Amino acid sequence: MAVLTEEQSLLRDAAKTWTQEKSPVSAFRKMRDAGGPLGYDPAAFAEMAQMGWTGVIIPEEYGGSEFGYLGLGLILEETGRTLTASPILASALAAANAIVLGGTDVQKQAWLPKIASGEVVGTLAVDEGPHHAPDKIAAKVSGGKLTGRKTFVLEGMAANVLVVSAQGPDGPGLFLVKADDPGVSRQRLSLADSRGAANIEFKDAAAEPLGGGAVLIEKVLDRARAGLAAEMLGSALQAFETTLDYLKTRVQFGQVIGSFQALQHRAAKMFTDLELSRSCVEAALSAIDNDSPDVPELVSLAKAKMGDTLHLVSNEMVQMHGGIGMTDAHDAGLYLKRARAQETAFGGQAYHRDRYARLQGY
Amino acid sequence: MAVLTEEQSLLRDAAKTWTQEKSPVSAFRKMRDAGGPLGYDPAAFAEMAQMGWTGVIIPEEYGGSEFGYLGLGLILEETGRTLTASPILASALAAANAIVLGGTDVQKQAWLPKIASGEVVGTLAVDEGPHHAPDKIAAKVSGGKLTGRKTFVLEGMAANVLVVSAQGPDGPGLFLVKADDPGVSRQRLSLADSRGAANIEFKDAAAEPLGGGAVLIEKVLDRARAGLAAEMLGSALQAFETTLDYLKTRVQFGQVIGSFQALQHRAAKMFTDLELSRSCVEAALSAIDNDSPDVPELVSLAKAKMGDTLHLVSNEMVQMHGGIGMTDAHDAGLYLKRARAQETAFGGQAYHRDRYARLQGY
Amino acid sequence: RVLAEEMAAIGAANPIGGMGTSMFGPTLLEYGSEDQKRRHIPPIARGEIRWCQGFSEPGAGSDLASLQTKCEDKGDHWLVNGQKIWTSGAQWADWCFCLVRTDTSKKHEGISFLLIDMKSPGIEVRPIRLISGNSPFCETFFTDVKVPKDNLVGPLGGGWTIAKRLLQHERSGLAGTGPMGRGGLFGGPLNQLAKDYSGADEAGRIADSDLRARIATHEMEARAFQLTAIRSMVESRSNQGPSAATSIMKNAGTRIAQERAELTLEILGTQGLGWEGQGFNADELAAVRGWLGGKAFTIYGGSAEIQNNIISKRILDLPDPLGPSSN
Amino acid sequence: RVLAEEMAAIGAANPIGGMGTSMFGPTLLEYGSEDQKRRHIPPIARGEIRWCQGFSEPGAGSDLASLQTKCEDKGDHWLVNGQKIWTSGAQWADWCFCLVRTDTSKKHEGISFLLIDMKSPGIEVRPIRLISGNSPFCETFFTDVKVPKDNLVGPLGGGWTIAKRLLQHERSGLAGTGPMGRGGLFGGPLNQLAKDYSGADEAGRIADSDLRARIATHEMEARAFQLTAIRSMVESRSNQGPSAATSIMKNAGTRIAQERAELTLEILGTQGLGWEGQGFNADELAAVRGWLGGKAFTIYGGSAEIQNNIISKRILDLPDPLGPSSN
Repeated sequence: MAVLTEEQSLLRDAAKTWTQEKSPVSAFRKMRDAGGPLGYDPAAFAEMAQMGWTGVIIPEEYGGSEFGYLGLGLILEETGRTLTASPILASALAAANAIVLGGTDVQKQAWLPKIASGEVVGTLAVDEGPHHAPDKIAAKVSGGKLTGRKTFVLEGMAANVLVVSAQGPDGPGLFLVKADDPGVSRQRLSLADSRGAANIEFKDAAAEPLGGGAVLIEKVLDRARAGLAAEMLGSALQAFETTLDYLKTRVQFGQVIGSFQALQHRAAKMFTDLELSRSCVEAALSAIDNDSPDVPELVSLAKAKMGDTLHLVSNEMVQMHGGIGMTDAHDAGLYLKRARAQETAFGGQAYHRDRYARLQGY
Repeated sequence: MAVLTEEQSLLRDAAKTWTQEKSPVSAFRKMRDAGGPLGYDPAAFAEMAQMGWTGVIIPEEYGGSEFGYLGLGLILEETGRTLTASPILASALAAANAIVLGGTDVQKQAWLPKIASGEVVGTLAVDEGPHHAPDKIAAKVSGGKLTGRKTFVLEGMAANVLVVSAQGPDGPGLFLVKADDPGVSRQRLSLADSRGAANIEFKDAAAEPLGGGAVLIEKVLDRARAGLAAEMLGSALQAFETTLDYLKTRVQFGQVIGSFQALQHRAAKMFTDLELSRSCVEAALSAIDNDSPDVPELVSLAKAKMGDTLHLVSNEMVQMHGGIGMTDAHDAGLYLKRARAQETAFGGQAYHRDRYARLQGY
Repeated sequence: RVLAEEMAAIGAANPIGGMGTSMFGPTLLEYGSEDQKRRHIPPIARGEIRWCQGFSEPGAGSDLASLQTKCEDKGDHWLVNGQKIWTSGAQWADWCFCLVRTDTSKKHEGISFLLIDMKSPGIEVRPIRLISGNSPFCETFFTDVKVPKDNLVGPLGGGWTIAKRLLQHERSGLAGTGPMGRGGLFGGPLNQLAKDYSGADEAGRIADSDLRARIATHEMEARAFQLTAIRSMVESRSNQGPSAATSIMKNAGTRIAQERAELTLEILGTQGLGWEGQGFNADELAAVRGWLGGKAFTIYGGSAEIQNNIISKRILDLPDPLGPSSN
Repeated sequence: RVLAEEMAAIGAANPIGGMGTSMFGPTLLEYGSEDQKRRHIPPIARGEIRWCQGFSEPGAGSDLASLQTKCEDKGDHWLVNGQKIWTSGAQWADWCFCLVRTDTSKKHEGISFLLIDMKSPGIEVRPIRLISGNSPFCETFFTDVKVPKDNLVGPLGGGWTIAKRLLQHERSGLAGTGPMGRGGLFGGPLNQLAKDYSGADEAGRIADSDLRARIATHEMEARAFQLTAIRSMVESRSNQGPSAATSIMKNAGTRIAQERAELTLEILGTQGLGWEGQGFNADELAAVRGWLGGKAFTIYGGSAEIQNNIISKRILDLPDPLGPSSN
């Protein structure tokens, strides 16, 4: 992994310790089986907020630590490892970043401290159909009122404030909408990965514009994608390591199955893809921290490569575990279901391959 | 392989015996090293003609045996196995078929008996650039004179008669041009696979139309593609079997390398792809014999699937042979070089995937 | 070793299609005593009695012959202790045909074939919930279960042979079918689905050109598989003997079915991430469940790895690695 | 066994980059006698003397330690008989550093490291023509070649250790480079080449959308590799110790380079099928030769299979199969 500063190392160690001890996969399973409406454990989220994880990319003057995306990526990698469910990505990264980049000082004062403290959950609502297409926006704001429909909004049921893309008087842009506005109606989605999401209908809901127009939409999305890629890296690494452990202990035909060369070479391929993926994820996060001009292409690279790797590793996790991997009692199914949701959110591999090619001019 | 009639079995056995005894890979190598201008051995071709291989799809009244495409496929599979070079595909299949389907009785009388006897070599000239694009034709016939340029014409130096696609007075179609016409100038190409081909320039060359227009172009091409796919099947099978033999004899680390499971599973994959490919090739040839409406899609399926399989097998042949496979003295390089030429001719895998999708309406 | 792997294929074969249980009748006809046949065949023929198959164990999956369920000779009865897994429909079964260990000193020859009444005291059945949310299989626990002496099928220690024969029945039953049908949830070709969910360009092509190329590749692979199924059947019927093509059907068919399920999910986009309830239609939810359930295709019924071993050893004649003596 | 495989990597390493010979100097400095150093190091430093490496043999490729070239102690000289292969540039070399067998009763400890003057009587060199048409390597035959006793480097039977050390020098020399550069023949990105040879649509995209998707996949993979090379270097320089990323560089880099060569050929279409002469430009012909020559990337320098074994055993700590005792 990247060479870390001392602060980053401490942050990562803290995240690792907390997730392994307080939020192992069994905690996610428990939350799932309890079937709560939010798709995460609010008490656990409160602990995360207390540790400052919800303020990592928020400026200090608004209650954050302004620690950067590589720092937040370290946290997301660890939560991804244990499938820890929380609104960090939607709220503390995506919504917070939209307000940091596009908000007026009043808007920042109104929302950022509360997002940083975990008191408020925000989210980003951009898509209107089954496929990620942030430049196809039918939702419309006119006279300060938003009308339209957004699909698959992460943490859509939990959110108090929604950052919504819409056609405004000056073209497309992002708008702030309070979730308790009477013009907002939400349909809770029950997902295979047991996480929280909603389809949301807006009918003349009060909407405040953020500055930055269409450029802001892509900027915020790129930061969300990079954060998600970091989470995916953690999930893929854990899926791989759990599988590797199984290969070293499961005995068939008088040998541990990890001694079979065909499985060894498939493990080597996964390891290779994980190493290549890590480089992409870290490069994307660093580019964001450096406000480098190649953020878009590095983010699409990271999301696509990480998606391919997670796809492979999640399938191999089930296959290499054999029958036991097919049972709900085993973790393999949890990683598999989560993987497809992670791959799909904010654009799948095909979307980002196409975007990468477009950005390179072909 | 397909269930054969007794005549077909006899034909295949004869082809197998002759190629193995009279035209093994070493014969191809000798021809290559001699560096003759034609890219095949005329004496060997004369023997093939004598056995009737040049008349398999020509009606009996014009000196052929009218044995069908599945029959000709059996011969091409065997010549493909030993990389036997000959103008059978270009002349006895493609050019002959164009005249059979589109020629007047006078044209048939003039050319088919001589093609069937091997006295005349014909070929098909359709492409004008580096990529197969039979519907992009700039060559033009007006007042019975052809002007234009055709690239990568198989057996272009050996051919006595050229079947050329061009824009005629009634739209695109095929035309017969004699190779010794003063308006024809040929540039011999020296190819990696040591086979014969030419770029041909036409300047007011006398051209006789064949009937059938644009439909005939695709019909003739589909038959040529299917025949080429049969040849590719033979090449891929032999490349695989030669490799399999090596896996069973080469010892490293005290074991034959074929006992390493990672190599075993790669061999199993190749075998699987070969079986799937054979089904496609035989289905395409049978569909042609039955004049079935799904010829175009089955041909594109066969050419694409066979191309993918041959690509894999030819690469694995070199890789699994290790250092010795890199030497010119070994046959692996010959199969590898031939494979790419076979894949490319009459449309590569991407071309035929796209065509298959178009034929299916998507 | 190849035999061991073939047997492995049996152990897990039943969970998918229930082929194991439907092939039990012919096997009993061949190996059962007159008394066993008289008692069991008529209700099987009439479909009155449900059987389940007790082969696999937690420690004996692909390597079925390492099974440990103990069967002791107590003079007037057998005493069975152990645990079976992947017993399909054990929660509804009346009888179970079981592989049990009657001799711990020999691996294959220590296995016997036993019929057990599921109403016997000491049997506990726990359904296994799968990742798809279904529970078609059970764990079955045997604690001091008494079984009448004449419920042994064939000779003592002859269970492996019988199970192997059952596999052959199963193979012939499977020929030409394969899991293709089970993989496809939206019945039609994927291309129409793709146009419905991600649109078409002005020329009528799927708008996402990357997806289009992969759909074409997949549809062509599926067509190649169908053509091979036909060829294999025709060749087997003719006098050419068993077709080599048959050996690839399981792996190729299951791979293609799984690819299809993955492509379907990708086409559905976020509509392919639902579990239940609002916001998803029945076909979309079925696609997700089918995708998950279909991950079993390459595990049960002889895993993809075992199938590759069989192809490389039996068809390609590649040698075993030097190692422990083969079974 | 892993050691054996690492050594295998050496045996074949030199044919590609000539790294073996350039790493000979440091190795001789470490293991050579004072006399050997005095004699050989100055001309090496001045670049006056060309060395070739005699490691691989026809029967000893990946399994280098099975080499058979016999070296007998004849009292006042060594007598060498045998055959080496892949001796790079042997036709121009003045000296050869060789692994020879001085004891047939031990595998690794029976190997010694010997310096041989290529002008000695009994040496015959035959260039090996490769599939690319080039002949950078030779077969070298030794028939009753007399070698002075003091040309032995290090102790008798210590050749394996020295060769292993040479590998380490080589590794450090290779770090961060890799074969990427050698794979690319048309210097720029593939996308411009594709537009040149197969056209662009009105939006400026490569017209062949299937090819475009595969080019994007490839360019992204190559970018991931470059980022990994940088990361690996940064990590190795910092105090984190050797980076795990280093272990994947050879396989990933060579795979990507070969993919690039194949894509280049596909882009060139029929212009990518030429061997020489008219009708093809120099870049097109170089692409074909480079494609063929590049097939060696995954064979020499530790084959892709050996690299996978090393990753799975050393990095992932997966066990050897039960089998013959490891080396």
